Order: sequence, then C-alpha cells, then structure tokens
Amino acid sequence: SNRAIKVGALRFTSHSGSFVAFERGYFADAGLDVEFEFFQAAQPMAVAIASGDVDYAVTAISGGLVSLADKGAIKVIGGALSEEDGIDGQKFLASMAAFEAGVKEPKDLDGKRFAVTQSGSSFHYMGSKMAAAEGIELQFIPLQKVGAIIGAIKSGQVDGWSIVPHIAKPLAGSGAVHIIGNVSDYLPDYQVTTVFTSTENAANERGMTESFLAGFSKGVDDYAAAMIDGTADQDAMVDLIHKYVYTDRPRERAAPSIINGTMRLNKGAALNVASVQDQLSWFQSENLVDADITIEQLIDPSYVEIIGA
Amino acid sequence: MSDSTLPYGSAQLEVRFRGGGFSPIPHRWMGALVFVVLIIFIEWGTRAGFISALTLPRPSDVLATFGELWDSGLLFRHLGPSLSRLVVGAALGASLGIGVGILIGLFSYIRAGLGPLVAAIFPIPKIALLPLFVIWFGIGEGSKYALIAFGTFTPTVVATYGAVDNVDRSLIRMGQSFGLSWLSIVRKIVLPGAMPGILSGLRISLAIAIILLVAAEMLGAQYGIGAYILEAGSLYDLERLFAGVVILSLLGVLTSGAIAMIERRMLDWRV
Amino acid sequence: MSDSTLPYGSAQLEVRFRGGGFSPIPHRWMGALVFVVLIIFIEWGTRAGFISALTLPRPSDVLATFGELWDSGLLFRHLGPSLSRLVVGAALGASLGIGVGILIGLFSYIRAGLGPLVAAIFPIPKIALLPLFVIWFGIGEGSKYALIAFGTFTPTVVATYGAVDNVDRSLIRMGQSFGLSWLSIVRKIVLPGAMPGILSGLRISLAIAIILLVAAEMLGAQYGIGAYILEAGSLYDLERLFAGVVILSLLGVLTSGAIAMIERRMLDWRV
Amino acid sequence: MDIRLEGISHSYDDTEVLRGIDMDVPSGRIVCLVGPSGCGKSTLLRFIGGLERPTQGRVLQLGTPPEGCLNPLTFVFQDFALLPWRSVHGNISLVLEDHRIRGAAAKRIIADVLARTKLSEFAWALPRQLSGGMKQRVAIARALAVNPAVMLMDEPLSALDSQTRALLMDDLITLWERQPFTAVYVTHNLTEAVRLGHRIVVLSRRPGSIREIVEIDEPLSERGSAGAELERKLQHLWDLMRDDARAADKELLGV
Amino acid sequence: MDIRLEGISHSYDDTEVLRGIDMDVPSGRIVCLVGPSGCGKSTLLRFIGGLERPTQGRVLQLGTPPEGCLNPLTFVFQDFALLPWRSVHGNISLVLEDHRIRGAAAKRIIADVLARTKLSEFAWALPRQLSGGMKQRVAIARALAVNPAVMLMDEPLSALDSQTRALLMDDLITLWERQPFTAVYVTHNLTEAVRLGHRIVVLSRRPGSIREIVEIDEPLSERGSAGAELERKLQHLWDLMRDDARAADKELLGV
Ligand SMILES: Nc1ncnc2c1ncn2[C@@H]1O[C@H](COP(=O)(O)OP(=O)(O)OP(=O)(O)O)[C@@H](O)[C@H]1O
Ligand SMILES: Nc1ncnc2c1ncn2[C@@H]1O[C@H](COP(=O)(O)OP(=O)(O)OP(=O)(O)O)[C@@H](O)[C@H]1O
Ligand SMILES: [Mg+2]
Ligand SMILES: [Mg+2]
Repeated sequence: SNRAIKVGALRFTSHSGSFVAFERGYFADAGLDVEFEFFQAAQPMAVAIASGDVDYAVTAISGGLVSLADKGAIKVIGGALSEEDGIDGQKFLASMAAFEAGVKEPKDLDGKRFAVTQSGSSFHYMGSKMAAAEGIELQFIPLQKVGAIIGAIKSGQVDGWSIVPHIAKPLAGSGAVHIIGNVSDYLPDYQVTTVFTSTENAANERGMTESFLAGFSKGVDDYAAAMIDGTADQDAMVDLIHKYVYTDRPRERAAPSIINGTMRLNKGAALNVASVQDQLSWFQSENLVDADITIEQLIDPSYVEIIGA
Repeated sequence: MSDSTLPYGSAQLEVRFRGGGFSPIPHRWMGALVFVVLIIFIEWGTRAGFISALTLPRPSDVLATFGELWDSGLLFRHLGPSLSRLVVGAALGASLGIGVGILIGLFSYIRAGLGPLVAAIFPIPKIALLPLFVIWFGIGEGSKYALIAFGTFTPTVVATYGAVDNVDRSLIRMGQSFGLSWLSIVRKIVLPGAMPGILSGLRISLAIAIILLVAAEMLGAQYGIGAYILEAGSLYDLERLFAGVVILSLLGVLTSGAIAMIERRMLDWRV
Repeated sequence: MSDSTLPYGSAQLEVRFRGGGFSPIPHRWMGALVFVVLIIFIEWGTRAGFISALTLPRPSDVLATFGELWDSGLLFRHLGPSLSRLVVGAALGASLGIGVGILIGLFSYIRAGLGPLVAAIFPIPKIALLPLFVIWFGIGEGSKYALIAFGTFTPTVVATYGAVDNVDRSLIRMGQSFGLSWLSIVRKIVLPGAMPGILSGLRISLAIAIILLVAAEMLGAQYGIGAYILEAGSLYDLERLFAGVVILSLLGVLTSGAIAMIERRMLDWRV
Repeated sequence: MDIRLEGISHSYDDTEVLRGIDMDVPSGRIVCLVGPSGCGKSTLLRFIGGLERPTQGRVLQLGTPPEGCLNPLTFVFQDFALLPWRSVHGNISLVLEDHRIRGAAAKRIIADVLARTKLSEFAWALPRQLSGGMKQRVAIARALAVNPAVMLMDEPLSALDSQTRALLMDDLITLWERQPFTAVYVTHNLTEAVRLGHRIVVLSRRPGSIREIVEIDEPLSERGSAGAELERKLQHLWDLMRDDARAADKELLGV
Repeated sequence: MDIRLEGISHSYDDTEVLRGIDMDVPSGRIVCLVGPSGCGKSTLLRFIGGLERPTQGRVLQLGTPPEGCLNPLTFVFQDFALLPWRSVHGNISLVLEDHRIRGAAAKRIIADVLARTKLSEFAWALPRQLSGGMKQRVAIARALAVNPAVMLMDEPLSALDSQTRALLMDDLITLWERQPFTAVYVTHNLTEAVRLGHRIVVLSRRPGSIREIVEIDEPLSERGSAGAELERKLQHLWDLMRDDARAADKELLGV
C-alpha cells in the first residue's frame, strides 16, 4: 500500500505542480498517498514543515525559512517557480498617482514608497535588488498582507510594488495601477520558490523524498506542456487547476487569472543555487539572518540537478 | 375643589414635577431603525458615487454575496468548521479559565502564584504567537482550539476570581457556622454565588473567542469564516470581506443572546 | 481556672474553631517565585535539550537580545512610536468611548439606537478589517491610531454605560429633589459616581489596546514593538519575538499599575 | 405655605398602591405618616415633593413660600443620600451652587447649618468617616441650608441604632422649638410618630388609603416621659396596625 | 450545656476591640448583649460560635450537648444569610445535607420547623419572594432544624420594621416557652433586651469590657405590659448607655 504523506500548499497557480501530480495520479504511481494541507500564508507552512506536521511544500525563500534551516529544522531540496526570459514573470507596479507624477520605469521610484509584506520577504528582496541595480533608494513599507498592499497602492498611499502576473495584470487592467517593468530584467534567473522538507525527511527518508520529487516533476512537466509550451490541452489543465485555485469563482472568471499566472516551474525541480546563494547573501547583508549561515545549511543538493552553480 | 381653598386666592398652584429621567425606557425599534438607516445610507452613497467602491462595498452586493454563499452551500462548509472550533476552543478555554479562576479565588497561595502570571499573559497578543502555536500544537484543529482556548482563558480567569471574591462573605460564614464541610461550602455557596459574575465574564470571553477565530484560521484552515475573511482580504474583495464580518457579528449577537437566556434561566433567583 | 468549672469534670472543652479561610492573604514573594521557577525551568530545559530550540527560546538569550536592544538604542526607537500610538489611539478610543457610553447611559433613544450597534461591532475582529483601514485612514500614523482607538472604543462604551447605569439612583433623586439642573446632576453626581466603573473598564480596554498594537503595526510601520514582533515572527527569530512579547507584557503590567494608582488617588472616598 | 393633597390615587403597572388620599399639611406642624410596609408612604412623599406624578389627583401648594426659601419642598432621605466623594462641606455646598450661592455667602450658610446640627468640627470629613447619626445630621443640615418651606422626611432615623435615634429625635425637637418648621415625616415606628407628630395619618395596607387621622396637641417639649394620654394614643395606633402587620407577614411578594 | 468565656481580649491589627470579658451563659436562659455600636458585640458572638479566635482568653463548652444536637452552636444572623438561589425548603435542607440527613428524615425535620415558625405554606418560595419578617423566620427555622444547644443571635430583628419586630419577638417568646432554649442575643435595642433577656450584659464603648450585668427574674410571658420594675430596669440601662452613645456620635471613624 502507498505511504501517506502531507503536502502543504497555498491556493496559488505556482503550486500547480503538486495539484497536477495529485490529480493525474503521479504521486500514487510513485507510491505516495498525498493529502494536501492548505495555508493562508507561507510562513506558517514553513513552520509546519519544521514541526513535522507537513512533509513537503513549495514556498519562496524568506528570512523565516533561512532561520528555520539555521535551527536545523528544514532543508531546501529542489526548485519550483523561476523567472525565465520570454515568459511573463513578476512585474513592478506603480500606483496611478505615482505613474501620473512621472514614474514610468522602475528607476523612477527613487525615494518613493515601495510596498512589501514584511522585511525579508521576497518583495523586499526584489525591490532591494532592483534599487541596487538602478542605484536608487527605496522606502520599504511593510504592510503584512497582500490585501492591505492592494488597498494601499489603489489609493496611492504606496508608489511601487512587485507582484506575480496574475495579480498584476487584472490590477493594471482595472486602471488602478501601471506595470512599469519586469522583475526578470533585474533578476534574470531568479529562483522564486523552492521545494523544501524537514531535515529529518531529507536525511533519513531518501526513498520517500525521491518519490515525492519524481511525482512532483511529472506534474510540473504536464503543467509546462499545457500552459507554457502549448503541447497539451490548456483547457483541461485550467479545469484541473480550477479545482484548487479560485474555486469560488465560476470557471470563465477564474480562467484568465489562472492563465495570467503562468510562470516557469523548473523542469525536474532543478535548483538554481546561484540565485539561492544570492538571496541568502542578501538576507545576511540586510542583517535579517545570522551572518554565519552557509548555503550548505540551507540546501540539500543531493536530490535534484543543480543549475547556475 | 373644596371651599377651604378660597382664602389662598391665586397663590394656589400645583407642585412642580421635577423627577423622572435617568432611567432607560426601551425603544426596541430604534436599534433596527439605526441599522436600516445606516445600510440605506451606504447603499445610496455607493450608488451615487460619493462613497467610493474602495471604501465600502454596496450593501446589496454584500447581500448578493451572502445569497451566493447560501445557494452554493459554501456557507455551511465555512460555518461548520468555524463553529466547531469556536465551541471546542471556547469550551476548553472557558472551563479551564473557570477552574483556575475558582482556584485563584479560593486559595491564597495559588492566587499569589498565578495571579501575576495571568496578569502578565493577558496583554500578550495571540497573533504574535501564531508561529509558535504551529510548533506547539501542530497545524490541525489542535492549534486552532489552542489559540481560541488561550484567548478565552485569561479573561475568564479574571472574571471568575473576581466573581468568587464577590460572593457574599456572610453566606460563607453562615455555612461555616452550621459546620458545613469545605467542599459543601464551595459547591453549594461559592459556586452558585459566583455564577452571575462568571456568566457576565463569559460574555466578554466569547466575544474574544469570535474575534480570535480569524487569527486561528490563519493556521492552515481551508474552510471557516475566518479563512474566508482572510482570503477575501488578501484579494481585496470587499463584498466577501463584509459578508464574513457580518456573519461574525451575527454570531456575536447570538452568543450574547444565548448567555442572556442562560442567565434568565439559571439566575431567576436574583432580585 | 476558677473552681466553678469542677462540676463539669472532663466534659469541658474549648469551642472548636471553624471560621477562617475564603479570604485571600497576600504572599508577595509567591508571584516572583513562580516567574523565577518558570524561567529557570525553561533555561534548564533548553540547555539540557528536552525543550527544543524550535519550541521556546532560551531565557538567557532573550535577555541578551534585550541587552542588545538596549545598547543599540533600538529599544527606544521601537518603544517611542509604539507608546505614542498607544497613547494617542487609546486616548481617542477611550475618550470617545466614555462620551458615547455616557450618552447611552443617559438617553433612552441613544441607548436604543447605538446599543445594538455597539454589540454588533464588538465581535468584529480588527485584523479582518486591516485592508480597509488602509483605505479609510491611510498607512501613516492615522490608521494605527484608528485601529487602536476602534479596539478600545467598544469595551469602553460597554463599561461606561454599565457604570452610569449603576450610579446610585437615590443620589440622582436627591439632586432632583434639591432642584439641581440636569447638567449639574450629570456633572456632579452621575460622572463622579460612574468613575469607579469607568476606571475598571479602562483596565480591560487598555489591555486590548496593547494587544492591538501588533495589529496596528501591521500597517506600514517600520519601527514599533508590534513591528519588531511581526518581523521577528516572520524571520522565526524566537529570541526577538519573546523579547518583544515581554515588553508588551511589562507594558500591560505598568498600565494596570497606573490605573491602580489613579484609582487610589481619585477614588479615596470609597469605603 | 400649606400643602394639600386632593384625591391622590396611584398604580404602578397593575399594582394599585394608593387610593383616594386627601389630606392637609398645615404650616409649622409636623405631620407623621404611618402604615404597614409597602402601603405607599414613600410613594406619597415623592408625590408631595414633585419627584413622581400620581395617576390621579393633585398636590397643591397653598400660599407662597416664605422669602429666601431656595427649595420649598426639601427631602431628608432614609439612606442619607450623601455624595460619598464630597466632604460634609461639599455636600452642603452642592445644593447651593445651583442657586449661584458661592464664596462668602455659601460659607456663612454652611457654617450656620453645621452649627445648628452640631457638626462644625466635621466640615471637611468624608461621609465614610462619619457614623450613621452624623450622616443623618449632615443630611438634615443640607436640607436646612436651602431654607425649606416644608421638609419631607422618609424614615430619616430608621437606619440608625436606637440610642442614636433617640439622640437625633431630641435634636429634631430642639431644632423645631427654636424655629418651627413644616414637615411630613414618614415612619413605621409608632413611638417616633407619637413623639414628633402634631398630626398622625394612619394608612391602611396596600392599596393605601387613610384609615384614621390622630391629632396630638401636647407640645413636643413635654412629651419626654410618656404620659398616660400619649401612652393611650400609642396603644390605639398599635391596635390599628397590628392586624395589618400580621396579614402582611403571611403574604408572598409579587413574583 | 453551658458556655463560659474566660478572659477574652481581642485586637484587630492595632485596634483593641474587647478587653477582659468573663461571663457565663447558663443552659436554658437567654443572655442579651447590649452596648454601643462598634463595642465588639458581634465579635464576641463570633468567638462563642468558633468563627473567629480571640487574641487572648478562651471560650469553653461546659458539659456535653444534648442527644440529637447536630450543630451545638448555631447562629441566627441579622441579615438572614439565606441562599437566594434556594427555596425556603432548600435553605433548610442545606444544613441537614452535610449531616447525611436526606429524604424522609429531612422532610420530617423541615416540616416540623416550618410549622413551628408558621411557614409551612412557603416551603417552595424563593427568598426574594419573602418579606423581611418571613426571611428571618426562615433563618430561625433553619437554626431550629439542627437542634442547637445554644442559639447565637446577632441583632436578629434589627433589619425589620417595628411592627414585624414586635410580632417576631412574640414568636420567639412562644418558641422559648414551649421548649426553653439557650441563647446569646445581641441587640442594641434596650426594649428588646428587657423583653427577652434573663440576663443582660452591658458592654462599654470600644474596647468593650463588661460594665454591668443586669438580671431580670420576671418570667418572659409576663413581661408583655411593661411593669414598673421592668420600666425601672429599662431606664437604668438607658442611663448606662446614653453617655456612650453621645460620645460615639462625636467621633470620626478610623480614616
Ligand atoms: N418604581 C416602582 N415601580 C413599581 N412598583 C413600585 C415602585 N415603587 C414602589 N413600588 C411598589 O409600590 C408599593 C408601595 O411602595 P412604597 O415604597 O411607597 O411603600 P412604603 O409604604 O414606603 O413601604 P416601606 O415601609 O417598606 O418603605 C410597594 O408595593 C412597592 O413594591
Ligand atoms: N474583620 C475585622 N477587621 C478589622 N476590624 C474589625 C473587623 N471586624 C470588626 N472590626 C472592628 O471591631 C470593632 C467591633 O466590631 P463589631 O462588629 O464586633 O461591633 P458591634 O458591637 O457588633 O457593632 P454594631 O452594633 O455596629 O454591630 C469595630 O470597630 C469594627 O470596625
Ligand atoms: Mg418607604
Ligand atoms: Mg454587630
């Protein structure tokens, strides 16, 4: 009989790899009985991996994740979402007011208010890297919740933000904000999210971890074929994803959001170590995590192909 | 009027009334009226446009969202888990709180030891501890129960030991003077005497439990009114946000009504 | 012993003592002892390893973090804004709450109209409304003041109108019987009479204000104890998280002490 | 200034409390109201003082209140009704402030009434520091401060122990002798009524109606050692009331 | 069973309340304790009942309590001390339950004491439905239920109005005549003391010490219409107390 495991997920398209693998039975084929645990935010999910309540999950690298790795609780074992040239990725936004005041490109945000959820979040990282590249200063405003940021940018209380395309595009479409740049211009191979698990699983449950990654990779392949490469039926894939994302909207209103949210998921869960190292160094330079933490404490490179090294 | 009034002539006047007031007269319809006026005003404002769509949702849209929730059956899928969390968490927190409160009320040493601890725990924001709750109690229902229980615990303790302190000491002396055992005095005099105070403390504790539902459902909840509100908030979907808030509000009014009913039944001996 | 006791022989015994108890005797050191024991236990547990580093931070590390905060001067950079938010927000909420509470207490129509509204607002979780606060009050200090004010408002209203209701009616009748004007009665009888209830209501309101500091500082606060705790939580930095929580806890104990002092000074007329 | 009650009847919701009360309170006399518990004595007094309105009948002031009278109808309550947060002085100045009497004028009045009630030393004490008898003397001083035409006293002594009660009764008589005042004095203590009243109105059980009016002509100062005539009146009153009391003690209160 | 007090002195913190009290309570007699307010009467009674301990001296039970006596020293409190959430029946059964008297046995006792206090019809009423006099009769019934050797009564009638008080005094006398009980009866009403006491212990102002012990030999049943002898004793007691009362009325309470 199959081994029962728990997989943590947020109801975002970026988690589609797991959804597809589950729906199409790839996990079952790999000998796993997967049960999803859904979260409202990434941070409790990371803690749940650390506490052993959840076995595997996909999330952005954050200061919290690094801290948990530092405490010996978790390991990054693979890559998931990444920026890729030619695929619509995360966007820099300017509020209507800022745009009208002359903010047409990211570099015009000099001295302006840039929204982040928290210090050490991926938003903070993207803004900070962009500012460094442009040689400008940003004022980071922590607003905790995506909803609060949307409210703030719509009412012109913050000037800039960076966010995934399926949120960026409808916002721009409604005329409340303007897209002024792509994150990939500044962070070309940005490893946005990674697959991670508890240190215990990574070290002592090799078989199970490999099975998970195998199933997950198959899901990713199907997703990419349907949504990016156009070699499989997109409608069927949208139907599948709609079971998990935007469930309370009718199919026809959910579909554009799902399609807009399409981004590259690393094939074979390959992990871009250079990007991860860059993120870690940034956290350390910002004093958000302990300066002594090494990349070895954060990742276990023994499971997947390592790229960008 | 009798003849004897005549000698006073015009200097005869009725005593001026100067009492009354300072005691509330119920006007049941007023409460409803205020709600209706408020809702109509917002509806009008959002339609006329001087209340922007960002500021407040249109009440009719909230109602429609509510209708959808009802029709799709999602209402009960959200309400079910939330209610069970509320009931289990609040029951845990309240019963523990009443227990500890009574111990604090009865024993000097426990009071001296736990009183300051409770006072120090009270102002700790539960949401600050969310990450720890995951470690301590997992991501299942356990952490949700624990969070709500924790939030209801402290106010219940404070209310309960206040209530025990307020039990008429002359009744306790009476019990002692008839040689009642310590346990009889606690069971038959202290507990019933503290009941009014405990129940009115529960009013506040249960309101807090409802408030904490949202925080609790930040922790890996798929369904639940709190989760629904959080999701609506993160999408800045005001109609759904308000639909959820209205449900919590109704829940609050209902619990408070339930306590009023219990009070009427259990405390009918009050003057 | 006098001779007259002799005829009773051995059947002479002292009356058995059966009173006492049920009234707390203060043991000041107990409270401190409990804290010390708890802290030593956690320190020992984290050192010995049976409390994992994920579960609780080592108290000595928390203290060290506290020391760093102090040395770097960051403590006051965080404490300053938080205190000003607390003071402004709580002052706003409490004074509005007292005002509305008194109006509800004095006027039947206002009571009928606003009473249910307040009851419906009470169980609304403030964090659910965070996105709206951004729109309504911006992301500057305004929204932080507003959130804390909103949170202190409802419990203050409830406590205040309860206190006004409890003002001895016979004193009000006395005022009327001496032909005092309505305003004199309110100013000289109702307000001072309601003061004890209002102050004890403030204890709860201010604890809630401290709790809401964290929620308020979710909205674009770079400095502040709440922001510090949130950041520590998101980085899963337990030492800093607990250092922040301890600060809030101390803040709570201090405010409650301050109210006790005000009570002693203003209410020295109480029996 | 006299007071006349004309056909006063009253009901609270469904409870009829008073039925057809007609009576006069002549100037300079003390009228005692006695009757079983719950018969409506306090209610009647509130009607006279204008604190409540009867469902039927009316209360008339006959003649104008004398010059300098700030509050013609002034209560002295059983529970003293002192503001616990004001000193003795503050409690008295309370009732002067609204008549714009402040500063030296107020001081003079307060000193005068405190002297008359033998409280001069206690002007700055808080109510909680006073014994029951002193509290009631403060309440009386406060009533005197507004120079009332009629004092309305609702069991003013019944919260006190019997020794203090006897002392205060003597004080009241001394006050009256020095300057006769008009008063309606509610009590359920017949000895008190016989000691203080020029006219004793006996009410029946609820709904209260006038059962008998007893006039006592003996001067107050001479009633000290109970003479035979007073003793007879007392016995008569007691006979009137005993049955009512017995009956009342066999009834459940409104549930 | 007699009670003997030997050299009782007591202080609360710095306040000396009682000083060197020696007295006896002989079986079958009613001993009245009178004295000015605050002189320590209630405190002394609590010592006798074992609810508090004096700082010096001791209270002795001489002889054994009679057969079937559940609670030898039983209080009747001024404020009745009835549990408001229990009916009359429940309030009495409360004190039997701890002695494992339930069911039929309890019913019999309760019916008996209710009959003796004329409350049989009100067994299921709640305290809030009862008048003051009835409440005190319930408290007396409850005391009788445990068949006390000594009843300790702390101003049992002072919360009642004077008519009800007179009725209950008659009731107590009837009860005593039918079956003499031992009692220590605290009161500040001298008339009550003279009406009920076989021995009247007069305490001085605080710190309370025994000022005089007055014996009254006239049988209780014959004291109805105050005879000359009783009148003389009353006047004597009154003289003893008047000065104390006057002095007490000129003192601020402990601040
Ligand atoms: N505000 C009120 N509402 C309803 N009933 C009332 C109110 N005030 C008094 N009563 C009722 O009216 C009756 C008369 O009350 P009142 O206080 O005048 O009696 P009383 O003669 O002063 O009695 P006592 O001797 O006990 O003071 C009582 O039965 C009482 O319960
Ligand atoms: N628990 C206590 N702590 C401190 N002081 C007390 C306590 N109980 C009583 N006293 C004080 O002891 C004195 C005697 O009190 P007690 O109640 O015995 O007087 P009493 O003679 O019964 O008076 P009263 O006639 O007013 O009932 C009073 O001054 C009182 O304030
Ligand atoms: Mg009355
Ligand atoms: Mg006493």
